[in-house]
Amino acid sequence: MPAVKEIQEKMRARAGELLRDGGVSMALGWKRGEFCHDPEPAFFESEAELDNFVYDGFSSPLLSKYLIETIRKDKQKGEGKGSKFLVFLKPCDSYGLNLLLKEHRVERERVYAVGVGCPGMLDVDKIRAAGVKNMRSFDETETEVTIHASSGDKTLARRDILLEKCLVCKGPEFAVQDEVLAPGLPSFEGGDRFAGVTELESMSPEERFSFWRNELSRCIRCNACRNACPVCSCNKCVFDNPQSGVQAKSNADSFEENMFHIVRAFHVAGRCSDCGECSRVCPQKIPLHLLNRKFIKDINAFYGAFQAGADAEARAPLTNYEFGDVEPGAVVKRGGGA
Amino acid sequence: MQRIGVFVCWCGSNIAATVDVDAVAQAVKTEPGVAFSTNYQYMCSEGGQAIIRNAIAEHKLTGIVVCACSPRMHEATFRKTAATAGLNPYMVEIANIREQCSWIHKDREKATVKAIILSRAAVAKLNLDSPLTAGETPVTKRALVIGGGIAGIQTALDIADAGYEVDIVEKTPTIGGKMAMLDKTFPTLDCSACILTPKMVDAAAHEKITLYTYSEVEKVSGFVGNFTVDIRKRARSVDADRCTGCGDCMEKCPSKKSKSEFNQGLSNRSAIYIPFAQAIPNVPVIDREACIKFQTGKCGVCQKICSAKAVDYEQQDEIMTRRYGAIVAATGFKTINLGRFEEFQYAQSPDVITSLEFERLCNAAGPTKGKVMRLSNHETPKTVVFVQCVGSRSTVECGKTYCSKICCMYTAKHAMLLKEKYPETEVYVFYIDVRTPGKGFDEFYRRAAEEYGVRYVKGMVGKVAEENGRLRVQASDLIADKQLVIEADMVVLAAAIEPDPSARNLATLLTASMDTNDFFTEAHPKLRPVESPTAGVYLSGVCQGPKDIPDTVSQAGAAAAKVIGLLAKDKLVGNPCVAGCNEPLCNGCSACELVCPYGAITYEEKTVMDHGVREQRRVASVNEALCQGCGACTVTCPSGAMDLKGFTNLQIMAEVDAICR
Amino acid sequence: MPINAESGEFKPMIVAFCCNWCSYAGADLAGSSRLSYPADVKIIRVPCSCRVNPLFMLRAFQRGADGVIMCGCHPGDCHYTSGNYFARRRMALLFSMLEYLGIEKGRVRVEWVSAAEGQKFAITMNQFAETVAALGECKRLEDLRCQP
Amino acid sequence: MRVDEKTLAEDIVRMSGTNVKKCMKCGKCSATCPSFEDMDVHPHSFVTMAEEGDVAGLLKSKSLWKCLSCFACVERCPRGVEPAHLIEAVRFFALSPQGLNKMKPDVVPIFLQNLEEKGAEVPQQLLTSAFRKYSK
Repeated sequence: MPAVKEIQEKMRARAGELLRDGGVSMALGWKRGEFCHDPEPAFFESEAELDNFVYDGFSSPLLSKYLIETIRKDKQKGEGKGSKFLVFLKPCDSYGLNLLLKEHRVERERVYAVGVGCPGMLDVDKIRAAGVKNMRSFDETETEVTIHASSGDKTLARRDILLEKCLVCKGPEFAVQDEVLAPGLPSFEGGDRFAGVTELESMSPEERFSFWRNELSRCIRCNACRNACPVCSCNKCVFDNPQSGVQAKSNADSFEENMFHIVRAFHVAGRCSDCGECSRVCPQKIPLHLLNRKFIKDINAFYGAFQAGADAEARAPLTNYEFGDVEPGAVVKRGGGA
Repeated sequence: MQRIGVFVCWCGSNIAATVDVDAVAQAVKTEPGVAFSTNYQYMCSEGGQAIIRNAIAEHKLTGIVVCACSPRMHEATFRKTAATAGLNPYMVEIANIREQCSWIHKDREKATVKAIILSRAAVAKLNLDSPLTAGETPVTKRALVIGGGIAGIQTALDIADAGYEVDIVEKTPTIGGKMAMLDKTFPTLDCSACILTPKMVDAAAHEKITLYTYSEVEKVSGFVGNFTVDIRKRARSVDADRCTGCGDCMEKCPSKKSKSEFNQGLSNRSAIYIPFAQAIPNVPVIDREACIKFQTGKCGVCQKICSAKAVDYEQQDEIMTRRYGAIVAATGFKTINLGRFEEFQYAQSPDVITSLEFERLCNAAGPTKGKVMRLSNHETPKTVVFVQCVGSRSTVECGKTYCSKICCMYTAKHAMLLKEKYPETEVYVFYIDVRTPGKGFDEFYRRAAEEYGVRYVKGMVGKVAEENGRLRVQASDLIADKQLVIEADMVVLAAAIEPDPSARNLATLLTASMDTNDFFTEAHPKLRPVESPTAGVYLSGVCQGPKDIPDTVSQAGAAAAKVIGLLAKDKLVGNPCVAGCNEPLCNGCSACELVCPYGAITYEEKTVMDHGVREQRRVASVNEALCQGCGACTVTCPSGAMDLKGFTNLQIMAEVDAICR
Repeated sequence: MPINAESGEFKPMIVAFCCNWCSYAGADLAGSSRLSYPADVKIIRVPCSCRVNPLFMLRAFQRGADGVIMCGCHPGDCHYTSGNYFARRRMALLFSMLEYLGIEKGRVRVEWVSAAEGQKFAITMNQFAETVAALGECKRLEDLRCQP
Repeated sequence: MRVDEKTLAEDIVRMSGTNVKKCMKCGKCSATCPSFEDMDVHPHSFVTMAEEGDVAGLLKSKSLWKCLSCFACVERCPRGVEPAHLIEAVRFFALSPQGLNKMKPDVVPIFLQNLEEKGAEVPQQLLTSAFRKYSK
């Protein structure tokens, strides 16, 4: 079982190979960010640039969405027509890419998808909560993470500091890939991803209302959730479009509580792969995934289990129907998908 | 900014008694865009319309709101009024203050307030209206008829007689269909061939009709007025242009063991064959499955014998692409498989036959030259039992829930024909109900019973068993409350009919809907019985539901009339309230394409200008001739690129806002 | 909606989206049969229930509606063959979500009303208005900026 | 006995699991019945009587005990009315007030003996089906 550092080196080497003579004109990966715990998506156009390449427990950001703009710009330049772009995918990232392929946002033939095993992504907030201050660097294995910080060194069990999405991991399989590096890493699947939704459902309407009011009223409309989301990829968002009738660019009054997040969740209903990026990137720590998962839970309960992005063919639940579908009235009566 | 005129109708006292019409007219005066408002006793009357026309001219109105009865009543009237005054007819909105206000509310104050709100909503919507023009598409003046039975032939003849080109595609080697197999026809007992074959000849000879026999429709694209169809012309292995129809090849063909489809398997035919003497075209076809040359490579007798050099073993299937304005489905029927009705012994005893087989036995050109005989020993039957409703009106799995409609009458016919040929025969008909609605039908059935002495027994046959070379028929006589046991020589089963199996695939190609029994669905069961819900697709004959010949011919004519009505137009004017794609906003995600019930949305690579940047993008494109304006796409579209003219997102939201103000 | 100043009686504001082919005709039939229902109900005509964007419903609440109802052709009877099926899924999910967000049950409803069901239309509207009136003003989705 | 015949008839029909309204009076049940000649009320009439609520007629009919439960009528009925199931249900209602609905194994040999001695008075098929049903 290769250590995470070894996987990083393998990826760097493979990206180099492909850039050199594999017909790939650019590689999409992660490079070191401002801190050791915030690697950022990056383009690598030459082998030399790959020195900055990073793959570790914080390589959470989804990369596939950047393909849309990359390919668009490439087309505009009119050069390198047909050239491919390498994108690295963790298993759960592959669902997002599949969605982009399915919705024709990205052309399959322009992508070279390299799947990489994932050791489980880390949650910096959980590390901080464990008493770590000013994290400078870290060493990781599949089971433990040792943090070097101004507050001293600290070794934590990996499971304890995983992102929420990794505790309910979809498993080590790739929904789409051209080749796989370092497969077969153990995943942390098995958690009940609907536990949070169920808990809310069991509350009284008043409790639910005040819960969401409290959460959503913190929204500052930074649009991080929208920007991170692999399916929120409209050329122009309805909230930015004066012609849509619902334009609202900044937070004022109660629009975020009443419209923005409901509409956004509805827009991605049936398309959300439950990647959890919206909640992870939210600077206000709003549990946005609880909105999306409510839809997922309902869809599974009403129309049969569905995993968006599992394949590039199946009809999404909202572009499909059956004669015997549940009536909206019955849904309300029985209290949603509970 | 619009200049809107608001016209509040009293509808006599219908509105004015409950709604203060003057207050409504005054209240809307201050609404944005409103330049003029008035009220009048009857807006729909000539006087009312004159007020509207004058106001449009005098106040230079750009749109009008009529506060009156339901738009379902007079929207069209006021659109015409607007058009005569030079306004675009779609710059008209109706506030329904009668059905949805004055008629249901008693409190004058509440009703007036509601009428004002409804009028405001209409004004708010009109403020966002823009002139709409219906799209036009040209019509290809050629029709395709699928199926060459009496339904298809009649439809084709009627269309062709009106001067339009028609192609008939028939999957068997000849036209004629089931009617060609029949002996006599009810209720007149004239010979089926005598009335059908002239029509077949007419169809073949008609300068406007082209026949494609032994052919099938393989692909259909396009839409009303502009269908493109791929027809597979299967290889006959005989050159139709050279063949003289002499029949020498059939005579010399050494493979003579194939069951004749035309004779319901009651006789054999050669591998190279013409289905029947009057077949059109009178050109043989080689059944490659049965042909020794095709199976073993050793034979070639027919090619050697053919003086016209017409036999061509190398012939290939040919795909032809043709364009049509209208398509008529006339795929007909078949009888259901009776193998699973074990109680009737159909599969076990040769003397238990279907009515269609009986039809062939009766026919002078049939396998027995018209002699009705037991197939087990070729003797003339002394006692014949007819069983009605075999598989019809049945909820069991191998049956059909519907009434097959034709069996009562043809059974009476069979009983009569039998009695006519062999007066000594004892004939029983077991029925559940005798259904004879039709001109001269009941008289016909009564003749069978009264003049010919056919014994009609109310009750079903429960069991047929072979016993000592005869058939023991156990049945009930419900009127006498007796169980009858009849020693019969022949049992004739009136098998239920079902749509031809090819209809299912055709329905998919045409995107025409079917019911649970695979009959094509009509656009409206009473008012549009010969049209499919898919525009430009029409239905003729049994493919729409069980029918006898008179009904089929009437329906064939009706379908032809609809086709002629379509082909007579040079252009089709569509519904202007159709969906449209705002291309710079379109993501190309295909969601709208998936929910469109009409296949009106396709995706294409287009050059799109977005913020001054020109680029190639995959964008949705709406075919306005196909779009019916339901709006499913508009809600599915995540980016709001799809919008519906006449019911735009902004318009509906403006109405919401006006109501909730 | 504001409480009637004189009587103190609460008059709910109700928006009804009706498809043109079945439910709007059903509403017309209710009218021509003189079957009354509260004047609080205001109908917006749409071609098909599938034209009703969940956004429109939220918009109505945002602007102060107390209840929103959508009526369409019965499943299987859609003029456009499949529109109401898509609408049904959208509304089922939206309603469940609204409840999840703590919006009171009963403020939203879907009812299939045919062109022949004038009586059903009137009964439905009476019931719905009663339910919404009992719930009182809807404040949870209201946007104060949208108030005059 | 219950006084209310209509309720009883409804109970019988419900218990039989048949829908007598589906009957289209074709008589195929009677046509196919091997015991027809021994019956006073024939299978199709049985269905009509049940539909009309004539419980007394059903209960005192000879046919009730002549039905072999061979299920030919069930098999052949084009509408899925299943007259034999109806007869079974009526039998149950005839037997239950008499406390005879629990058939015991020891009575079977007696019937069989009778069968040998007196010929086919009680058809064996009936015995088997009765035993299966009433020993529950």
